[in-house]
Amino acid sequence: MADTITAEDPLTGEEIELPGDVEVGEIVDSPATGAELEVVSVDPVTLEEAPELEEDWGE
Amino acid sequence: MADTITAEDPLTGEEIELPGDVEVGEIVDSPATGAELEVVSVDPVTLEEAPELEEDWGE
Amino acid sequence: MKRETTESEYTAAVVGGTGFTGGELLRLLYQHPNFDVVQATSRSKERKTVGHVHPNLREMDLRFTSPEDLESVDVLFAATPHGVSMEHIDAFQDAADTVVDLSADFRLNTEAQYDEWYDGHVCPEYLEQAEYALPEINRENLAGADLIASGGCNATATILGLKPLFDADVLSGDEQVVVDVKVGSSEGGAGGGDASSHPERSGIVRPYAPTGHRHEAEIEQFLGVSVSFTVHAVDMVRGASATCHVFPESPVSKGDLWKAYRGTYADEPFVRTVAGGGGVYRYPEPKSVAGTNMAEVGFELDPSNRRVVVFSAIDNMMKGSAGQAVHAANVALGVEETAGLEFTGLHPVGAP
Amino acid sequence: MKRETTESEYTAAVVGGTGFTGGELLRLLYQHPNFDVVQATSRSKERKTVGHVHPNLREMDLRFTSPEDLESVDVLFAATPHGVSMEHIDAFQDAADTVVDLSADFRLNTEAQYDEWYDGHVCPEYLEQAEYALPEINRENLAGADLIASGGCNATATILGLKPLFDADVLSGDEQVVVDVKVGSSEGGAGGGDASSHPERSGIVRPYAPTGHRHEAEIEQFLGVSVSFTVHAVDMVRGASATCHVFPESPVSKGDLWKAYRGTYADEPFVRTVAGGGGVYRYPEPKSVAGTNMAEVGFELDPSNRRVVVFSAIDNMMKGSAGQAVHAANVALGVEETAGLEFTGLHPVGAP
Amino acid sequence: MKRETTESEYTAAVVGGTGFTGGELLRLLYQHPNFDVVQATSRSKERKTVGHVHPNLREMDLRFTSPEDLESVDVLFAATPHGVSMEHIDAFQDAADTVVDLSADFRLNTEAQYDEWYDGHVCPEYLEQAEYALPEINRENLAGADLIASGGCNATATILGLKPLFDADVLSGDEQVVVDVKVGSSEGGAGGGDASSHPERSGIVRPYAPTGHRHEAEIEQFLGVSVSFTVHAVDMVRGASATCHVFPESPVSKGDLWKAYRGTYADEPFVRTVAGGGGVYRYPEPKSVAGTNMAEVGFELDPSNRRVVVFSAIDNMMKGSAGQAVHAANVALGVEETAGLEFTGLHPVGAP
Amino acid sequence: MKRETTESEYTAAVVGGTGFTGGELLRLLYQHPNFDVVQATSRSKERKTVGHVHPNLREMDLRFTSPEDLESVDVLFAATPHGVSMEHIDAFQDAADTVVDLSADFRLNTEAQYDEWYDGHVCPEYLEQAEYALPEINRENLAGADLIASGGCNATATILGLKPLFDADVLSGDEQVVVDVKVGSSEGGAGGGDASSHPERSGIVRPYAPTGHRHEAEIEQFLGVSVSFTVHAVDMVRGASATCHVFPESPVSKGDLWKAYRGTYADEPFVRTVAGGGGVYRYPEPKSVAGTNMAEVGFELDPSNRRVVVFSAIDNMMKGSAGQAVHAANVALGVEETAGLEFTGLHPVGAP
Ligand SMILES: NC(=O)c1ccc[n+]([C@@H]2O[C@H](COP(=O)([O-])OP(=O)(O)OC[C@H]3O[C@@H](n4cnc5c(N)ncnc54)[C@H](OP(=O)(O)O)[C@@H]3O)[C@@H](O)[C@H]2O)c1
Ligand SMILES: NC(=O)c1ccc[n+]([C@@H]2O[C@H](COP(=O)([O-])OP(=O)(O)OC[C@H]3O[C@@H](n4cnc5c(N)ncnc54)[C@H](OP(=O)(O)O)[C@@H]3O)[C@@H](O)[C@H]2O)c1
Ligand SMILES: NC(=O)c1ccc[n+]([C@@H]2O[C@H](COP(=O)([O-])OP(=O)(O)OC[C@H]3O[C@@H](n4cnc5c(N)ncnc54)[C@H](OP(=O)(O)O)[C@@H]3O)[C@@H](O)[C@H]2O)c1
Ligand SMILES: NC(=O)c1ccc[n+]([C@@H]2O[C@H](COP(=O)([O-])OP(=O)(O)OC[C@H]3O[C@@H](n4cnc5c(N)ncnc54)[C@H](OP(=O)(O)O)[C@@H]3O)[C@@H](O)[C@H]2O)c1
Ligand SMILES: [Zn+2]
Ligand SMILES: [Zn+2]
Repeated sequence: MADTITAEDPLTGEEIELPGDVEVGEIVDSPATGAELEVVSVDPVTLEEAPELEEDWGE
Repeated sequence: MADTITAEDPLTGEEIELPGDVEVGEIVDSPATGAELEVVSVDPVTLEEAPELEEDWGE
Repeated sequence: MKRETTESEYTAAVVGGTGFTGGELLRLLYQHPNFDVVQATSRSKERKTVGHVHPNLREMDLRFTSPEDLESVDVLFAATPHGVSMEHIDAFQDAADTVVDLSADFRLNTEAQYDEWYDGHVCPEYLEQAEYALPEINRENLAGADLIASGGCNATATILGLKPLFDADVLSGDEQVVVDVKVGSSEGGAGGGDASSHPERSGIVRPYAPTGHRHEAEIEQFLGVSVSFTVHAVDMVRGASATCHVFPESPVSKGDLWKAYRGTYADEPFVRTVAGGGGVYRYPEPKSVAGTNMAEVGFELDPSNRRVVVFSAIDNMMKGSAGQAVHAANVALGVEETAGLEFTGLHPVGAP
Repeated sequence: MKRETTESEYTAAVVGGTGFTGGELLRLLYQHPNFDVVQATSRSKERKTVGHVHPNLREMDLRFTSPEDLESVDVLFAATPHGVSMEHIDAFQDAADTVVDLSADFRLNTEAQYDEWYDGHVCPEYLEQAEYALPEINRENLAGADLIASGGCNATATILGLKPLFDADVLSGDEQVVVDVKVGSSEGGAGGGDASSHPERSGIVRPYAPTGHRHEAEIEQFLGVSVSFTVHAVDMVRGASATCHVFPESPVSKGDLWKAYRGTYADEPFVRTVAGGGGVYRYPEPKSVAGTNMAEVGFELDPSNRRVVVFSAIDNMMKGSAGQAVHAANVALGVEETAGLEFTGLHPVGAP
Repeated sequence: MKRETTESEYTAAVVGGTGFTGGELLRLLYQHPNFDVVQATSRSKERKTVGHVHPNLREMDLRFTSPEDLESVDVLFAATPHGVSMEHIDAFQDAADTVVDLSADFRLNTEAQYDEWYDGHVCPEYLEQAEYALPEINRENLAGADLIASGGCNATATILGLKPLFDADVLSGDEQVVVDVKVGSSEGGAGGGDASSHPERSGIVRPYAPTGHRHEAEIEQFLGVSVSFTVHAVDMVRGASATCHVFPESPVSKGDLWKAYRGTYADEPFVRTVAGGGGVYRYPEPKSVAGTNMAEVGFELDPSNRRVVVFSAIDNMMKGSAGQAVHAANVALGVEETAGLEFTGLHPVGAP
Repeated sequence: MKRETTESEYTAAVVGGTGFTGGELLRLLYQHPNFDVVQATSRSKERKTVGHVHPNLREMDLRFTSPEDLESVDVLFAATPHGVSMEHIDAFQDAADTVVDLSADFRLNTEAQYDEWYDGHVCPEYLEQAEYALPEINRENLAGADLIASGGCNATATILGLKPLFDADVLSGDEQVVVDVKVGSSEGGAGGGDASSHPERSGIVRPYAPTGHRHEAEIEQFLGVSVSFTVHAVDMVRGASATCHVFPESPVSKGDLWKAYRGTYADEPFVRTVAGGGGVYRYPEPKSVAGTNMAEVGFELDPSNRRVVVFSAIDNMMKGSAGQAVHAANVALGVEETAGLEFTGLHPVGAP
C-alpha cells in the first residue's frame, strides 16, 4: 500500500494517518470525526481546521 | 409574443403551435402528449416522432 | 377558503363524512360553485366539527350529525363501506332527489354478479336503475340519473387505460390481459388495521390482493374482458397506477395506438395521454395527478414480445372516487361538467 | 384546467419558469381569474412546453422563451436564484409596471445588511423602494408598490409564529429565542446536488443550516429580535415548520396567548391558529397546509420551564414563496386579496 | 441466519416479544454469540411463530408462549409498556438471575420522581437496587447488576449529546437548555392509534409532545439540569434525533468542544463524534446509525448568539432501547461488551 | 465496528468504492471473517476516507486511492458502470487471482448477445471463462472460478422467482410470461440525474423501463424463456420486487407449487418461500429482506384465470449485487458459504 505518515489532528489531538505525499494546502478529512483539515506545513505535517465551508448545502 | 406557426402532430393528427423559427433537425415537444417530435422539413413544417431516447432513465 | 358563490343551486349531504372519500367530497362540495353542503354524517364524531377530522377544512362551519337524521337535500353522497348503502337506499332516496353512492353496492348490473363477487345483494331491484358514474364510458346515461354508482378506483384506472384499445379494435376481449396495480394507503380508508400502521406500511411493495380482486367484475362488465388482476400496496398515500400488459392478435404500430387514444379521449376534459417524450415525466404517474380529477393514460410498444404495455394513473380519492362522483353529479344535474374539479395538481410534490 | 375568465385584467411573466417556485407561480397565475400568463422564461429549456417540466401543467399552452427577450407585461415575477434580480432589475422594470421578486435581493432595508449577511448588493438604491411581500406585516404599504420582495420561507414561518407575542408585548426583543426549523426538499430548488438525491435525502433528519442562516436577518428586521436559528432537512418535499422556544420575562397564561394570536390574526384570510384540541391534528403541521397559501400557527405553555413553545407551518412553495408573491400582487393591484389562492389542501395526504 | 455458536453461555427470555423492541431483542439475542433465546412471550399471539410477527426472523425456531408461564433463564428482558414490569417484578426475578427492563419502571431513583412524572410506583423498594443501563454514564455499576433499567430513547439521545459539556464544565446546570427532538414512528410501539396510521403519519412534522415529556426526569437525574423539551414526530420509522440549544456562560471555542467530546467518548465503542467536514453527512443523522447500536454526537458553534448547538442521533430501537439493553447485559455478565452489536448500518438507506 | 478476526485469509480490493454497491462491498468485507480490505478505489474522492462517503463506515481506517494503482490482492471486486471492467479486465486479473465483477460485462455467454442487448463487447474471449455468480443456479461451477460475473438485480429477482416452475416442469419456456418489477432508487447508483432528485423521485410509481430492459437477456439465458419485462420505480431506496404472471399449460395446485419451491430451495441458505399465511407479511416483500442477502419468493394461484402469480423480493444492493458477489466469492474460495452475510434484517423498518 502507498506510504503513509501520521500527523496530529488539531481538533482532537489524536494521531491520524495520511498519505505520505500530502502537500501544503491540501484538504484532508479526519477519519475519526469526518472534519476537514488543511495541511499547513509538511515535514513534519501540521494540520489546521479547514476554512469554513459554505453555510449550508442542499438548500 | 414571438411569432408562432402551426404544424400537424404526426402522432395525434392535431395541430400544434411551434415557434416561428424552428429549424430542420430541431426536437420539439407536443403540448398535448409530451411526446418528442423532430422537425424534418420547414415551409411547411413537418414533424416526425423523434428517434428513440435511451431505453430508460434514472437507472 | 370558501369560494364566494351567489349561484349555489343545489344542497348536498355527505353520509360517511369522517372517512377519506367523505372528506374529499366535503372539500370538493365546499368549494363547488353549485353546491351548498348542509349535512355531513358521522356516528363516531357526532357534534365534532368537520375540521376536527379534516384539518384542511377547519374554516368549514359544519358539525357532523347522525346518519339516522338525514336532511332533505338535492343530492346525497354516500361514502360508506360496502353494504351500508344497499341497506339504507330507501332512506337515502327519501332524503334526496339524487343519490350518488361511492361504494360497490350499485356498480354491477345483476344480482348474479353480486352473488359471484360479493355476498349477494339485499335490493337487487335497484340495480337496473343505477348508472355507473364514469362519464368517459357512461356520459349519455347520466343526465337526470337519480341513482349513481361511482366506480372502483382500480377498476377506473384499468378501464380508462384499456378502453381505447377496445374502441379501436386493437383488442377484442379474448386476449390474455394482465393488470398489475400499485396503490397508496388511502385506498384502505380511514379504518386501517395492523398492516396499515406507519411502521408496517412504510416503504413497502406488498402484494395485497394477489388474485381475485373484486374490481375484476366491473372491468369485465364494461370492457367484456376477463383480466388477470394483481394489486400491490406501495409507499404513497394517494394514487392508483395500473400497468396493463396486453398481447394484440395483430401487429400494431405506435401511430395506431396514438390514434386509438386520441380517438377516445381527445375531447375528454379529465383524461390526458402521456406516452414517451423527454424530461422526467414520460408516462402516466400518480403523483402528476394527485389531488386532481385527471387520469393519465399512456402506452409503450414491445415489438419483440408482441406486447403493448398500457399505463394509467389516477388519484384514487378523486378520479377514483370523490372526484368521479362529483363529476357524475355535475353531468346528472346539467351544471358545468368541470365545475369544482379544476385543481391542476402540484409540482414538485412528494408522496401525496 | 384553465378556469374560464372573462375578466383577466393583467398580463404576467415568470422569469425562472422551470424552477420550483417558478412552476408554482405558473400554476397559480394560470388559474388566477385576474391574470393571463404571457411568458415563462428558461435558459435551459427554451422552446420546450411548460408541461415538459411541470407535468401538472400539460394543458397550459405556453413554451419557455429566453429571459433575454422579455415581453412587456403588467407584472413580472422573478423566481431566480439570489443575485440574478439585482443584476437585471432595470430590464425587469423596463418590461413591467410591477416587479415581484422571490429571491432575497430586495428583502433587506439597507446595503449594510447585505454586506453583513450576503455578499453585498449591486443596486442598493432600490432597497428603499422595495416592499416586503408578506401582507400580514406589510399590507398597508403594498397597495400600488412597484417593487415587491417576497419573504424567505423560513423567515415567513418564524415571523408569523412570533409576531403575536411581540404585538401583545409578551416578548420585547431582549429574550433568548431559539428557532428550530424543519424543511422539505423543495426548499433547495430544482438544482439540487449530491445531498439531495433520493437515496441520500430520504428518511433524514439532517442539520443543514446548523447556525447562521441568512433568514435571521429578515426576522431581526421585522421583529427586532436576534434569534438562534437552526434548520433541519426532513423527509418531505413541501413544507417548512418552525418551532420557536421563547422565555417571556413575565408569566403568561394560555388565555393571554389565545388573545394575542386572535388579536393579530382574527381577520387574516391566510393564517389559522391551531393550539391543542383533540383528534390527530392538534398543532400546526406542514402537511395540513401543503399546496395552500395558509399558515398554521399555534403554541403550548410549559410553565415549569417558563417557556412558550410556538409552532408554525407553511408550504414553502406557497405561503413561503409563490403564494405569498401572488397574495402581495393581489394587494398591490387591488384585486380580491384571496383570488387564485383558494385551494384548501388535501386530507389525507402523504408527504406533499 | 443463526450465527453458529459453540459457546452460548446464557439463556434468555423476552417478555413482550411481539412488540417493536421485543422484536429487536429477539433479533439481537438470536445472533448473539453468548445467548440462547428460550422464550418469547405474547398474550395476543400465543403459539404463533416469532416469524409470524417479525418477518426478518422466519428462520428462528420459536413460538410465543404466555407471559404467565415464565421459563427459568439467566436473563429476562422485559419489553412491555410502562407499568407492567413493576407489577410483575417478583415473577421476573423468580424466573431469572438478571432482569433487564426496557420500560420506565425502574429508571428513576425515587418514588417521589414517579409521583411527580408518572402515576406513582407500586414497588419503590426496588428503585435503589436498579441500575441505569447506559454504559456511557453507568458502566462501573453495571457489572453484576441484577435489575437493569434501560433508558428512554429520547433521554438517551439527549444525555449522550450534552454529557461532554457537563464533564468539561462548559455547562453547569443553571443554563437554559432547549431540547428539540425529532422521532420516528417506531417510538410509539406496535400498538399505534389513529394518528399512527400510514395516511395520517406520513410526511409529517408533528409536535407530539410539545411540552412536559417524561424523559425530562431522566435527563435531570443524570445531568442535573432541567431541560425545555419538545418532541416532533417526523417521517421515518427508526430514529431519534435531539438538537440541544445551549448557552454557556463563558465563551467556548471549537477546540474546547472537540476536547470535551473526545475526552468523554474517545474510548467508547458506541459513540462517534461527527461535527462538520465535507460530503453529504456532516453532523449526526439518525439514518447513519439506523439498525446499529451507535450514537452519533456533534456540535456547531454560533458565536453571534453565544450558542452551542448540539446534535445527537440514535436508532431508538437499538441504542435507545434493545441495543442499550443488550449492551448493558453484556457488561453485567462480563462478556465482550460489543458482542452481538457489531452491525455497522447501511449506506445508502432510505427511511429505516 | 470491525469484527475481530484471527483468521483473515484473503486480501480484497474494491474498484468503484464510492459507489452504492462499492460501499456495500466495503461494508460486507470489512466485517467478513475471511477478508481484509486493503484497497478501495475512487477517481473523484482520492485520499478521502471511506467514511467521508459512507457514513456507516467511519470507523474503517482506509482512504480511497486511484484505480490506476491497483494493489496486489487475492480478490478484486469491480463495482463500476457497464463497460469499465471489460476495458480493464487485464489489469484486474494482473492484480488479483480472483475477479468478481458486478457489472453486466461478463454475464452473458456470447458476443452475439452483447451485440443484441448492449453495444458489443471488447474482449469476448473472456466470456466463456466467466461464471455467473448466483449460487442458486451455478454453485457447481463457482468453486475455483477466477472470473465471476455478478447477476443483474432485476434478473436475479426474476430468475429466483421462476426457477422452481421450470425445475418442476410447470413451465416449459413457451408460455407468455409477464414480469412486472418495482425497484428502489439505489438501483440507479450514486450518479443519479434530474429524475432521481428527492423532490422528483419521492412518492412515485414511475414506468422507468417500460419495455426492452436488458435484464431480459440474462433471464432468457438461464431460464430459456423470453419474458415481457416492465420496470417501475417506486418510493424506496433499497429493494427490487418482481411479480411474474405466468399461465401454465396444465392446471396446477397449491400443493404442486409448494412442492416445486421446496424442491428447489429447501437447502438454500439465502432463499425463503413465503406464500400466504396470516399476519401482516404474507408474501415476499423487499423490506423484509432489506440489508440482507435473503431472497423471498412466493406465489398465489388464480384458478379463474389459469394463472400463477409469482412474487420475489430482494435487496438490490445485497442479493442483487454486493451480497451475491460476496456469496459467490465465498463459494469460489471455499470458505463458509454464509460468512459475512448473516445479517437478518430489521423489523419494523421503514423504507430502507
Ligand atoms: N378509499 C378509496 O380510495 C375509495 C375509492 C373508491 C371507492 N371507495 C369506496 O368508498 C366508500 C368509502 O370509502 P372510504 O375509504 O372513504 O372509507 P372510510 O374512510 O373507512 O370511511 C367510511 C365512512 O363511513 C362511515 N360509516 C361506516 N359505517 C357506517 C354505517 N353503517 N352507517 C353510516 N356511516 C357509516 C364512517 O364514519 P362513522 O363511523 O363516523 O359513522 C366513515 O365516515 C367505500 O365503499 C369504498 O369502497 C373508496
Ligand atoms: N424553493 C423555495 O422554497 C423558496 C422559498 C422562498 C424563496 N425562494 C427563492 O426563490 C428563488 C427561486 O427558487 P427556486 O427554489 O424556485 O429555484 P430553482 O428551482 O433553482 O429555479 C431557479 C430558476 O431560475 C432560472 N435561472 C437561474 N439562473 C438564472 C439567470 N441567471 N437568469 C435567468 N434565469 C435564471 C432557472 O432556469 P433556467 O436555468 O432554465 O433559466 C430556474 O428556472 C430563489 O431566489 C429562492 O431563494 C425559494
Ligand atoms: N419503541 C421504542 O422506541 C422504545 C424506546 C425506549 C423504550 N421503550 C419502552 O419499551 C417498552 C416496550 O415498547 P415497545 O415500543 O416495544 O412496545 P410495543 O411494541 O407496544 O410492545 C409491547 C409488548 O408488550 C406486550 N404486553 C403488553 N402488555 C402486556 C402485559 N400486561 N403483560 C405482558 N405483556 C404485555 C405486548 O404483547 P402482547 O399483547 O402480545 O402480550 C407487546 O409484545 C415500553 O415500556 C417502552 O416505553 C420503547
Ligand atoms: N445499484 C444496484 O442496485 C446494482 C445492482 C446490480 C448490479 N449493479 C451494477 O454494479 C455496478 C456499480 O453500480 P453502482 O450502482 O454501485 O454504481 P455507482 O453508485 O454509480 O458507482 C460506480 C462507481 O464506479 C466508479 N467509476 C465510475 N467510472 C469508473 C471508471 N471508468 N474507472 C474506475 N472507476 C469508475 C465510481 O467512482 P469514481 O467516479 O469516484 O471513481 C463509483 O465508485 C454497475 O455496473 C451496475 O450495473 C448495480
Ligand atoms: Zn428559503
Ligand atoms: Zn440492475
